[in-house]
Amino acid sequence: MDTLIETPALDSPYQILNHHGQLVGEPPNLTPEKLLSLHDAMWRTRMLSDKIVAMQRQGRAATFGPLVGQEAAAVGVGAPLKPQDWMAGSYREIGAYMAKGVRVQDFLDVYRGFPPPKGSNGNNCLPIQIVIGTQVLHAVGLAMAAKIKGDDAIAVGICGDGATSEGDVNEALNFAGVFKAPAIIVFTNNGWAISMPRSQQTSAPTLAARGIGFGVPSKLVDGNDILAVYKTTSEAAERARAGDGPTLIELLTYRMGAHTTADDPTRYRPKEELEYWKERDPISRFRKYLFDRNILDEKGEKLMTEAIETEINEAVEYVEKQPPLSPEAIFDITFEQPTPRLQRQRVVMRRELAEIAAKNEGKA
Amino acid sequence: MDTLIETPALDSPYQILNHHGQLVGEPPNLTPEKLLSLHDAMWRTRMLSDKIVAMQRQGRAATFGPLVGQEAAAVGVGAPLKPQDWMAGSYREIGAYMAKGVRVQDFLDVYRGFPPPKGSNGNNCLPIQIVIGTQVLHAVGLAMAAKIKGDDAIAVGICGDGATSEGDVNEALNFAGVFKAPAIIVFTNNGWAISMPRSQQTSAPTLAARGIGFGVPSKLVDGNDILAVYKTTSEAAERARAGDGPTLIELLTYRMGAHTTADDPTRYRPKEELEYWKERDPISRFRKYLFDRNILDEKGEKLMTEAIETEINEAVEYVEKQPPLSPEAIFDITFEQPTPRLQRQRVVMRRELAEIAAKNEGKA
Amino acid sequence: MTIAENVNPAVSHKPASKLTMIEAINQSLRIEMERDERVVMLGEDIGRNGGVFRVTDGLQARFGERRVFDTPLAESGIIGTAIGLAINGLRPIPEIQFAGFMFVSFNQIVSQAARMRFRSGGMYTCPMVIRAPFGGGVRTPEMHSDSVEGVFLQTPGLKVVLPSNPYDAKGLLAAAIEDPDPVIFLENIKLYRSFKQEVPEERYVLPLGKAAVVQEGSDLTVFAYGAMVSVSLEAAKQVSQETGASIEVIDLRTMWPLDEETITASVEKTGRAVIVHEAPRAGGIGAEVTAIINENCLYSLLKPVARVTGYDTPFPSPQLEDLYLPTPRRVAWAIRETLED
Amino acid sequence: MTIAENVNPAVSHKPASKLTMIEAINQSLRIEMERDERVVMLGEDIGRNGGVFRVTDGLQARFGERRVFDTPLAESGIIGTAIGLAINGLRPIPEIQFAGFMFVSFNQIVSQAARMRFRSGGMYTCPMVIRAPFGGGVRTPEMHSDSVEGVFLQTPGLKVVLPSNPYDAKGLLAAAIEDPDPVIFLENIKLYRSFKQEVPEERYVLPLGKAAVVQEGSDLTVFAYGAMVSVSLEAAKQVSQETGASIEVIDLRTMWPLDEETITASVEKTGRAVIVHEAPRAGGIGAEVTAIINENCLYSLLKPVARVTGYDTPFPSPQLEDLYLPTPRRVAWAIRETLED
Ligand SMILES: Cc1ncc(C[n+]2csc(CCOP(=O)(O)OP(=O)(O)O)c2C)c(N)n1
Ligand SMILES: Cc1ncc(C[n+]2csc(CCOP(=O)(O)OP(=O)(O)O)c2C)c(N)n1
Ligand SMILES: [Mg+2]
Ligand SMILES: [Mg+2]
Repeated sequence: MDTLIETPALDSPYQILNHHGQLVGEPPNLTPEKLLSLHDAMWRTRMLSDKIVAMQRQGRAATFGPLVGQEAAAVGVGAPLKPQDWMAGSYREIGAYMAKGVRVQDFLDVYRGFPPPKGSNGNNCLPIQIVIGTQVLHAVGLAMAAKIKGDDAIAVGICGDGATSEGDVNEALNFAGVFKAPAIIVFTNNGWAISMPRSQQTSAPTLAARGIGFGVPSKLVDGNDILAVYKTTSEAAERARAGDGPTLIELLTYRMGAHTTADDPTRYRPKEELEYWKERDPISRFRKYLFDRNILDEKGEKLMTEAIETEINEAVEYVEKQPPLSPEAIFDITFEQPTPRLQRQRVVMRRELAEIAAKNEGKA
Repeated sequence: MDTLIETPALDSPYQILNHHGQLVGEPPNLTPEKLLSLHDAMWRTRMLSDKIVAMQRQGRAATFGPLVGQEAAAVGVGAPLKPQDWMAGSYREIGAYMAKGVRVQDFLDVYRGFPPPKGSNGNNCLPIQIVIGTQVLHAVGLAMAAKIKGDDAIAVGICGDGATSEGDVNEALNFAGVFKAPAIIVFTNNGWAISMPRSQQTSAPTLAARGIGFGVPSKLVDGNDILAVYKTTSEAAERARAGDGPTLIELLTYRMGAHTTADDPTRYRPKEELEYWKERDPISRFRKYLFDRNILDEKGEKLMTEAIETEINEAVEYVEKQPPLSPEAIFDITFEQPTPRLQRQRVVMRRELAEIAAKNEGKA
Repeated sequence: MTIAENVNPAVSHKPASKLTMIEAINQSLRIEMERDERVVMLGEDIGRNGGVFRVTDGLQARFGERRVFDTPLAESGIIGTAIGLAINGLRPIPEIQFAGFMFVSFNQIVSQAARMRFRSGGMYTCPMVIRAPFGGGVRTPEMHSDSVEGVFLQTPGLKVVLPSNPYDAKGLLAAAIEDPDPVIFLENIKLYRSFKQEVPEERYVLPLGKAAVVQEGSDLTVFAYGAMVSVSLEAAKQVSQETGASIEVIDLRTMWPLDEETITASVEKTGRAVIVHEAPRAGGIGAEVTAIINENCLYSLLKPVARVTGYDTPFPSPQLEDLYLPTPRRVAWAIRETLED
Repeated sequence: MTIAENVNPAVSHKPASKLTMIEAINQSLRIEMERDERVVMLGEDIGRNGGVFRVTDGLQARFGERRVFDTPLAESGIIGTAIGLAINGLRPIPEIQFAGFMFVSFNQIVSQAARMRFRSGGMYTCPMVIRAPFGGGVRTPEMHSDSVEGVFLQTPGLKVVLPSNPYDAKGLLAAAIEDPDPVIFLENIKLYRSFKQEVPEERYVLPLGKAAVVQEGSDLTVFAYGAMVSVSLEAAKQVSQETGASIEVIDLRTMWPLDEETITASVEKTGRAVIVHEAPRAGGIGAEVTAIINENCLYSLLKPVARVTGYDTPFPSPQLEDLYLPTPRRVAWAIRETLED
């Protein structure tokens, strides 16, 4: 067929810092302090991920999805945002959330199996989403509200490569385009959706190409290059804030670990991939960049990671010392006011709690 | 942003016969008989649509969505298919269904407010779909089944411009691409989804562009040019049958009438549009083509439309003479075997039917 | 079309008196939007077209496209973005063009809107009113008539409201819009224009979760809602005339939370109950009301509670629907049987 | 990974004896796929990975990618294409990775698969088994534990099956796959590996719509299903030991259509009933069972039917779930109270 529209060739991923730590593009204009804070945030992401995995192994945390390997994609998206901006991501986005300002201890509670603690303010980050893809619509709605109200806020919706197959994510792109929402939609393409490789998730060569059919400008970016991610996000945020509408960003990265603590990737994933991506590690690359420019040295980095370790350990200690939330809480967070029936059900639960307490006392 | 992917310029619609009835492209290789059968099918489509609207006004039919103006889009998609092929469309696709072989009388029952009659075989056409967009996934599934079984069948899913916003339609494109399904997905872009103009349905300049992000080759076609629609569909069917996977076709056409018999388009639609599209009428254009080539003349066309009128009237007479389906039927088509409860509920309905009959007899 | 032409009488400033349910809802939407800047409306064909039933007629002209806007044809998108609107401080009123299409956005309704408060430990909330027409007796195409209220009993975090008359519709809608949690507001198409009712022009609020005793009685209670209230009243009248029985008719009005107090008090008094709804029987509101009666006042019950409902099949084609829906005849049978000793 | 490594012991040809529920389901799937060329499986991570719980382990290796295939991450797409597969002559078994995600495909399940026969006047049918794990007590993330069976009572055209043990799972799955209509097959994660049971190696079929009397008794009936059967048995044992009461325990097994005959016969005998499920109370299976008892054998009832269920809130976070789920303690309370005069 003569005029058949074939998939256009897409530019290769936008890169500023290649995996040898060499500049291949124009870096964003950032102070050394800012650069260090990005490195710090990437380390914090990796170390918290590792910590929760360790806690899960010890029965101190519930199922967790590690994000080692995706630190640049996470931090580069979260760091350029302003406090009034909104973020909606999945279980894998603790790095972006922390870069946006969420405290370590607030995640710990969730991953220990409690609702977010009462005191946490969320920093305009929606609770981590479990139902794949749904949160991208929420992000677009948050952005639409900002526009309706005339707020100087934008919203970022983040989802995985697998999520792009869900109807909701495509509807989100369409709504963002139609309403010129001040939104950024980020596809964190980490190569896998549990056992499904990206290549089988869709037959399009890139996920960024999805933007074309919805009239949303899009960009394919090396997601392990913190400078490229940071710069692209900053520019998309500027566009959004200027009233120029949404941007779709595909970040090419890799999930170095298992899908979650319940998954065994050796069942489906070739080892060679890991080798390939290890060489493209986001932290080592940026580390070399900072070392080469004398912005950081061994000693500085050691201090940095020690401080993070202390921070995480203190947060763990803090949350584990808190009295556990009573299961009765469920009656107070279903509706603003519990219904009469919920009040009666609460009495039943109290009776059960009392019997358990009495039994335990009997034992003691 | 430098390497931002912008929507590529799309070719203007593929056309063979322009709206002056002049050839501007290579026509498909069709016998005069075949060409006449296309004209006949377009007339049958228009006349049946008009007939059901008239019946609705007289209380002899339920809500109906006319498809005047879309005859080429309908017939050009249905006519190239083989008996073993499948089709899944919406309430607006009676033209495509008839071109595929569904009898006039089978629609009449549905639009009169009954389930499809027992005797109708459906011609591998799914029941007209009311829930917008869902049927496109069914078409892809039908095509996947054909591939799994090794059948020489393809499947066509047809939906409107509005439907393209539904998650399901996008999921359908993705599944079609991933499984290389022998499927054709047709977007019948008639300019409006009730009161929503195409321009506000999505910010992409064409709906055909949607294929790019799912790796499905696509083509933008003048949907009022029966030759272009027929040829494009034929070629897509060949591709599918040859194992080369799915094609997306966007047909540019126009809904000349109201959305349905319950709609008043003067509330939302500029009159000028109608003028513009009247000049692009699919039947007049093809008529001129046939007349110019002495394939048809006034007299021949009169005979043609009279025969169609007779056929339709006979079908109406036939279905209106059939004894109306008993409401009891509902208990037999919920499951293959009615459950014990449905059997008991049937007894209740019978009691009510008996009381109504007795009352009517009392009156008589 | 000029703005003047587009404005419905109900939204102009003459003192309203007798209104259809459409006019009452339209008026309520107007009043709430005037009162509260945060209220916005979104949906398919609600703006320029004023809704396929004209429920939102004139509201876009009055409040502008910023506050009343048409969306692409995507129900999940409508509810999903409404969730974002709500969390970010607005009070969205998404319309789903027909309630049967809520199933397309079911996940966004029941896993997202209904749970945002719960999931976030109370940090984020989704105050929104999801409006949708539904109901039989008007010969609509498939999926346009289906009752959905029963489904939402198993999906905690939602309130469900279903008015039976213009007066209630106005006051309940005000309460729903004010409510801090998501509310499903279902509108019986059959009632949209079937009768007019005196509706005060000023704002008033009818509390959610409260049933209304439409007709007092002492021998038997009929529980109904929506279009089934008048069907039940007619049946009750027939049987009362025949037998002299004193029949109480209760309009449940809010499907969740059900007004257990009123239900229980009535059956304690009458000892006999019939429940009427259009929705299929299995697992419907009638099942829950029966279970409530069983739990709270079994010993008052003189006869089994009777359920008169749609049959346990899908909602049928227009030509078959009359005998699917509960009729005064069927309700009267149930009343008579339940009155027997 | 070689094929040999990937084959689960249960799908090799040694005579099986004691199997977990996972092994029993896996075996049943294998047998049905061997018997009937039309049976195909699709879903997320069911192929190479063998399912996130290994339920489909080894089946892709045995039957090939043509008959066991991974899909993109889209539940509506999975059910929607499965409908096409079914209409075009196959017998698809789509898996939804967790039942809570059925809500994403709710429209395709309840408006499409459930109604294709009805809509087409019997011309086209959708024989398919939608499998999905669910259930509490295993500390999963949100939406992974939620019970969905109750929702499907209001959406006619579906059967719903929920086995409580490996033996039943195998036989009920065979019946579901053979069934000419769509069946929802729900698998309690808690039961997947919690115990093994003697399961014959050969094929057998347990009819849908039939409850099983797990333990006979004459003083009170406990109705339960899935993981709640053993919870109920434990509670019954406690109370029997304390009071000497003779307690009948019935495993409902099929949620729709419910086995009204067995339910009624038992309550006619015992006069007292307790219903136990994980799902929230409002509008759940317990409400319908109560309504059935009310309709069929009210006069046999000595005490109100008691419902012991999940509370009417969303399924809570892992650390709060133990007290959400019915415990033997709560069931025992209900049994004791219902036994009182
Ligand atoms: C709607 C829905 N379907 C299925 C799942 C189960 N599930 C959890 S994570 C996952 C894969 C997600 O892949 P991707 O979107 O690439 O994100 P990643 O895990 O790689 O960050 C699946 C299928 C879910 N949580 N929600
Ligand atoms: C899921 C769903 N949402 C809404 C509707 C109501 N509705 C019926 S037709 C229609 C517009 C459809 O527009 P389009 O897809 O362009 O098809 P057309 O009517 O133009 O043929 C709408 C919104 C519906 N039937 N199904
Ligand atoms: Mg991924
Ligand atoms: Mg259209």
